[in-house]
Amino acid sequence: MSYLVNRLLSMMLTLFLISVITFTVTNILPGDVAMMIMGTQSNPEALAGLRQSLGLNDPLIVQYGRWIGGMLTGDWGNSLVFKEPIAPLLLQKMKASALIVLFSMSIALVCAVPLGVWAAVHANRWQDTAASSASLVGVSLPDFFWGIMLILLFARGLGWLPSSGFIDPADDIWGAMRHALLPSLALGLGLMAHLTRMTRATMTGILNQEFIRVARAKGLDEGTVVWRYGLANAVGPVMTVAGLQVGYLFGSIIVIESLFNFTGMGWLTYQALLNRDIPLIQASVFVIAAVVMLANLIVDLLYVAVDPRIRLS
Amino acid sequence: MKRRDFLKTTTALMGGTILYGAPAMAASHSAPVTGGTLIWGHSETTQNLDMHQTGTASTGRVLQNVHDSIVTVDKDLKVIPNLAESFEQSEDGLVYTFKLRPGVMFHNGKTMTSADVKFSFDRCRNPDTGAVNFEVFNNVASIETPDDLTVIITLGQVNAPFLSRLAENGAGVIMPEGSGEVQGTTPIGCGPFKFVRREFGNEVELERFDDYWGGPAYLDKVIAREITEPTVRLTGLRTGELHMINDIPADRIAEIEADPNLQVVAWFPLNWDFVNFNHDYEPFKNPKVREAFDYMIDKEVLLEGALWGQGKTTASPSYPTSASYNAALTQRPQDIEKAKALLSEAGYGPGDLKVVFKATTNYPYHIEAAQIMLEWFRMAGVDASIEQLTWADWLSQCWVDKDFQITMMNFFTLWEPDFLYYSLWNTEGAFNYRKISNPMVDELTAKARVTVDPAERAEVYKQVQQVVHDETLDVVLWFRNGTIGAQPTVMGLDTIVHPNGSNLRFHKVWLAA
Amino acid sequence: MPDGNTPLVSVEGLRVEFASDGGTIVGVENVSFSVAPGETVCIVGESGSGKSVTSLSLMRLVEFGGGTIAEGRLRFAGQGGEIDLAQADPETMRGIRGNEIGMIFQEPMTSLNPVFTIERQMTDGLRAHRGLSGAQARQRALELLQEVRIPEPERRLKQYPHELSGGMRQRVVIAMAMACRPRLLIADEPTTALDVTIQAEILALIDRLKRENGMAVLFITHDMAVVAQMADRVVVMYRGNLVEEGPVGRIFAAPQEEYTRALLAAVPRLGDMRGKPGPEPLRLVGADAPDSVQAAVPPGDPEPLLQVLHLTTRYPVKGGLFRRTVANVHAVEDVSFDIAKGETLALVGESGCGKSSCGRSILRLAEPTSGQVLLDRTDVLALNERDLRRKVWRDIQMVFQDPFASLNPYMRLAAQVAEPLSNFGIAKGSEIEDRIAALFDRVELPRSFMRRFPHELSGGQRQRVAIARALAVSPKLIVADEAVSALDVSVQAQVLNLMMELQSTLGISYLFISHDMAVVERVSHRVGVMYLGRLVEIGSRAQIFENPRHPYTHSLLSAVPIADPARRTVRDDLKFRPIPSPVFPVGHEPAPSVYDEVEPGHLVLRQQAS
Amino acid sequence: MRIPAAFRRSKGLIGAILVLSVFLVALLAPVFIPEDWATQMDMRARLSPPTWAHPLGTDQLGRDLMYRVLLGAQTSIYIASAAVLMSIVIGLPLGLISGYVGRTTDNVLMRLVDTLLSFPALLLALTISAVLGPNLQNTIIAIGIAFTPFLARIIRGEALRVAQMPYVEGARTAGNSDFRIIVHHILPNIMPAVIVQSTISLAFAILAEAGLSFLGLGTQPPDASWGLMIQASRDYLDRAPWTALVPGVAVAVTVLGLNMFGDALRDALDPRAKGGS
Repeated sequence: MSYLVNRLLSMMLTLFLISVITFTVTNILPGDVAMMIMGTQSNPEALAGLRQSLGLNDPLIVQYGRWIGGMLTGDWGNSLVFKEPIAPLLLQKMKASALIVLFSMSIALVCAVPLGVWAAVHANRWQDTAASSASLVGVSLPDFFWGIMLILLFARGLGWLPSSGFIDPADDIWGAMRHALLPSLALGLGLMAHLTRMTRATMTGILNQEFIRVARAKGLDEGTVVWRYGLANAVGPVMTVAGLQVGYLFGSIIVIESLFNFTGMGWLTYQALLNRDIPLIQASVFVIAAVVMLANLIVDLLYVAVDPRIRLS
Repeated sequence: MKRRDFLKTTTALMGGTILYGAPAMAASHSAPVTGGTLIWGHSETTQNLDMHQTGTASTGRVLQNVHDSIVTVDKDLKVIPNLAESFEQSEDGLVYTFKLRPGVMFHNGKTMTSADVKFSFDRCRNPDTGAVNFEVFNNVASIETPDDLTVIITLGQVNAPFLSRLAENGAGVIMPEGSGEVQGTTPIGCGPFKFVRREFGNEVELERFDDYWGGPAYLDKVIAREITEPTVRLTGLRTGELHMINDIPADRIAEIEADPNLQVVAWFPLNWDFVNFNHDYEPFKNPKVREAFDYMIDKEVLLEGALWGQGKTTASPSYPTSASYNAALTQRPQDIEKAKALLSEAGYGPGDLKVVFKATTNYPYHIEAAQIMLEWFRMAGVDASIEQLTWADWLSQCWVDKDFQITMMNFFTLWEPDFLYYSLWNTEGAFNYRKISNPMVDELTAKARVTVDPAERAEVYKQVQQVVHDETLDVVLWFRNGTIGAQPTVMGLDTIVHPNGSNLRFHKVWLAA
Repeated sequence: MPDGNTPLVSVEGLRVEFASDGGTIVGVENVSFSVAPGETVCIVGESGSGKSVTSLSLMRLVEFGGGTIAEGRLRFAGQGGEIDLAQADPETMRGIRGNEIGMIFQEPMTSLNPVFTIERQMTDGLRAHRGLSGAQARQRALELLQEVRIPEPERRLKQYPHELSGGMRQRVVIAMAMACRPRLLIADEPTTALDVTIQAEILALIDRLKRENGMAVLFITHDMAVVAQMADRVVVMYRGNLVEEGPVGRIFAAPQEEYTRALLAAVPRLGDMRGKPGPEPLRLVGADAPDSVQAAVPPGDPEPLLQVLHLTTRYPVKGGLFRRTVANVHAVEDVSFDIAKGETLALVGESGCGKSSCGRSILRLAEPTSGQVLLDRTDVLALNERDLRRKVWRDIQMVFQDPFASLNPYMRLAAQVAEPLSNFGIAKGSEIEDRIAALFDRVELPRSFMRRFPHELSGGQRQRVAIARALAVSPKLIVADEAVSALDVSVQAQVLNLMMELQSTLGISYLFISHDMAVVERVSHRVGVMYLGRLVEIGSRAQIFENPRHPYTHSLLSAVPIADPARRTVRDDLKFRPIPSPVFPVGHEPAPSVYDEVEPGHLVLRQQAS
Repeated sequence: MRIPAAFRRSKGLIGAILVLSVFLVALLAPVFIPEDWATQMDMRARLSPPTWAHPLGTDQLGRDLMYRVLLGAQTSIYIASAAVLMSIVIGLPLGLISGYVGRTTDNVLMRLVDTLLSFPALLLALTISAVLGPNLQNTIIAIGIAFTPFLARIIRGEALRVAQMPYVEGARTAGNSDFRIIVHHILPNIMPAVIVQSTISLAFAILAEAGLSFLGLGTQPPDASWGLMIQASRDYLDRAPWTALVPGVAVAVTVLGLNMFGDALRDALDPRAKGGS
């Protein structure tokens, strides 16, 4: 229980730091909010007036206070460029991103774990070499390259899958999956390769442990030894690595969503950066960092569930 | 704010709409059918949906179907009645009287009255609204509504382009009274389609408005999928996911035209491009240097290279069929040796001149063009490099701060010459971001404003063009084509392009079963 | 049931090979021996002798480590008649493992799957072999836990391995191995990782189970004392070969082979030093006859070299958001002693008793909480970092336990030994080189080793380098923290002899920290026994070993196995008190240590009421 | 079937050869190939498939892809190497101090690093790039800063591990100053980890450069960089897939080489990963 409380308090502190960093970095972005609002109608007097009314002349700390206050009370302001209120906009886009991030993570885990275990069981044999080589190639290909290849093959070549667009699963679950499949694969293939490598490494270590020998000495069959005794111990570490990859995925979606015209958080953040839509940049960067942190928190809590050793400490 | 083809609001243009594809030609003679949902692969992301506030062509293209303006233009760019049944201009040109069409319904079920017109115009001219076109109403002294169907606008001083500017939704749009708050997210107008929803960055859904004053449209719905990747858009069209797309990738037009299963609508011109020099940058203060750069550019090759030939080179930015178009002007041919000679005359030997070309990624073909020009600049001994800027950075650096050496921009074909030449080249011009200050141009553009005779006025503008060309104030490159690709089932495409060349109208478009 | 003459297992001409990058490596070769029903056979040998490979081969577990049984037969008189385990198919082996042959391993901490409950791990073997239902298996698991005398067995079943102590875990592992009443139990170094009192318990447990079940035991160990206590017959192995085999009495009394003799000579035997005045080197076979060490023990020297007064060291346990101290580990609690010049004081105790922390606190490698450490009347604890370096480390040096971690792997040995010489300004320029050479001579290492890197040396050689580095500053005191614990017994004896020889010639004092009572008896003048951070008893070697007064000293001594089959101490029903936790909340101030002087120089901690 | 050791070791060798080749290309291509060959356009041979004249085809402006990919190696490798170097220069002292000094310094530094790690590296690089404006140096700085937290974390962990080794305590009692201990005893012992991490980071940096250029914030045209080439190929994917494949394969081969080399290096330097026998 105190573990949970500590973890949550620590999360609060990290969130606070995230907000400070986000705010600071976005405030040194060239071009200011006032100019972005006025655009081609900018003239010095009007700009000065607008800056005053937007509070841009206040000390940074006051501006930060106003911003974080707004974020906390749910008043995330409006996008300068798109004029939409930011909070519902982010929610909508996060839904799209969550779809492909979760989808790709599931694809990656479902394939990587058995493959990694299989490679570890056959360590240094051809099975291992094949799986390890394939995953090495996998982690070496940039995800947008995967994306391009997938588009060429499945959308252009075979015409099996649509190459773009996001469909809300609430509207059309089948359509949503079809549209999310290619971007998820583009994200997931590299991830799968990475997780295969991690699973293999973890399992190799575990299979050399004494308790595995003990399990064999008990006369348990090899399947039980590997898939129950071994894998149960690998779940935690593999999950942690997978959790850390959520951060990587949220970086990759910037490229992949733009490639697949999949309008999620990555796309939105990129658009916001391109347009210097500072309130939107601040909110989306903050939300991404918070989601990444949250994902890791969830993984940590799940770890507690799968590894009894952490429960007490 | 304001993305691709900004300033389209100041424009109206028309051009030849050409339809390719035999099936479309044949079927277009059959009787229209009602029903069906048209899925349109829209090339851009809609932004702020408030017709007053938005300056983007992308948003206007969609809202064209939601809103209607008080007057409009026909294909000859003549202002004609629209929501106003008739209009009158007083002798002195200061008082405009509009008689409104009775029984025009808004999407919210209310009937349009003069109060709505006053509301709309007042909203637009109120600086707090942040309307892009607020300056159209700069000279308006009063707006009176003697009865429900009459609106009288009195100007403080003559403003020749006033009526023309009202022919666009940007300034002339009529919104129901009191709807200002919701326009940004759920626009309400009296156009042929109702706005249903927008999934931001993803799609906009429009639904037929059965009470449209001009008669109901044929399509049940129009869904505008926002697909910014050109190849993705094209794939969507080919696989049948999309009924139509705008802005076919330039390199693929010939291919699509040749495809018997698809039809292509092409029109000319969509917009025009020019290369800009910062006249405050020391080397470019010398007209010889500017001329030298003009000589470095092979306009035909550049058009081919950047736009795959989808356009036509021109030395004049005037609308090609307009009276002010100076056909006598010809572009300077490429002559690297001459360019070098001019540069050394100006005191710049090979390698002495160092320039940065700022191009915006918002127009990918500008990046291509800049790369091609860079090769020529280098051949002429100029040490040039490119800086790619996002639209926002281009706006702030080049447009507002005027911090650039060479850049490139495009504008919608401005058929109103005062607006075109005064804004762009007069020292006081609103769009003079190149810090141009040419006494001749200043004098001529001022003179044109008080020249009443159209022919004489056109002559003055031709002189302006001559100066712009002789002094190489900018290098005018070409007019660009507009295109639409569609499935053969999409009918009525001959009506789809608005005379301004940017907006698409779905009122008369229908889907063959 | 086969009669006593038919061996249960007979290993014939076993040869195990391992494939490696450098080609085939022979693990064991031509090993033959047998185990009769109900008999305990000990395989003894130093590291690399192949004793574990032999035992793993019997279970055919060696294959999972990349080995193959290349030659030989492993005849096993199973319930279904005799079979050759070397040829048995995997299915048959699975039926035998854990069913007819049980096995326990060295590391109780890692022998149990950390993420499964004890119940799950205890029952899955039963369900596999006996087809028991969940409830039946659970019932049987309970019985087994009772049989290995684990308190509160019901609760244990629901617990996870990390919730149990090391001794308890090894009991669970044994219970698991006993689950199907195997006819042979293979125990591979089952007590090596355990403290001496727990070792005694586990040895007694194995012995009892063997007797009660008529089970044969194949016991693998490096410890001759354990062999002496457990074995009926002994198999001695060396570098993959069988050296000698015979009944335990004969092996100890009249070893036939040179290697066995050397091995036995290197083993310190508890009680051997009875009546001897001072430390004495081990008589190693093949070495020169040892000089009897005349360790100059100045009795009652009025000027002790080092005085430790009320030394207390606590480690904070950090936790929470701002990593504040939430509790303290009371590693050393009010400890006082002194060391005279040329004297060896041994600190003994089980793991976690604070003996290492005590040594490190004296050098301020761990920062003491309070107390005084007087080195030649200078208070070490009051010095700043610079003086600490100049005064204390100039006079006190440390030798660490792990020879593989105590030298920087990326530095040549000469450079490592040279560091103190140049840092303390002891020698300059070419003089340094000469000094290093002399030091290498001193610790009996060839000078050619000076240019080498640590990985090119064996463990014993590294420990010699570590000693040379400590000697470089000509220290007055060397703190030797388990300095020989990681070494094989023959190497251990050589290093111990070197240390004693250095003391007699250089007059160095040692603070000798060890858990090994037999070694301590051999090397020390005086002995302090530590328990839970306190010094519970201190006195001369004779006083402690011959007249122990504190109950903990008693139990410690009674638990030590003696390398003499004639003096068996393995008893049933040994039950030692588990060591409580030394972690206390912040602000907890335990009572000061009060000692009774039971005889001159023999102090015993007064028992506290709690 | 057991894979022979020689084959397994060849992974490192192949990796080393690949990496070496790419670095050689990066170094030598500008020497042997005139720089303007990469920007020379041929409007008659736009998007030409591989031919004798253009062995790897041409891009949308008729530029020879072979020359572009060869000369692009320089840009990509230079940016990636400089960025990784920068992250080491910042991360190494940070990690060392944090790991060796510990206590509050460690707490504060690592809290900061952990926070920075919550930002996806590409997002961080993208934002920094947007702040600084796109050009070569700024791309290096953006990637360098984005990678620093990873490196600092790893170095700190290693420093913490090494600082607790008995030989470090031995070095203290041997009278060494903290500085000397860090330089002579800790640094050499964490170098293997740093080197391994650097190879891996280098691989990631090449991907990051490609990603940034892909989004228009990295290398500026007409200079060739692999990421920029892939970016430019987007609009011609189905018509001229080689425009994407050529730079894509270059990136993949380089990163693959680095990963193979890094793997082998880790196996060779880390005794814990040894064995498998």
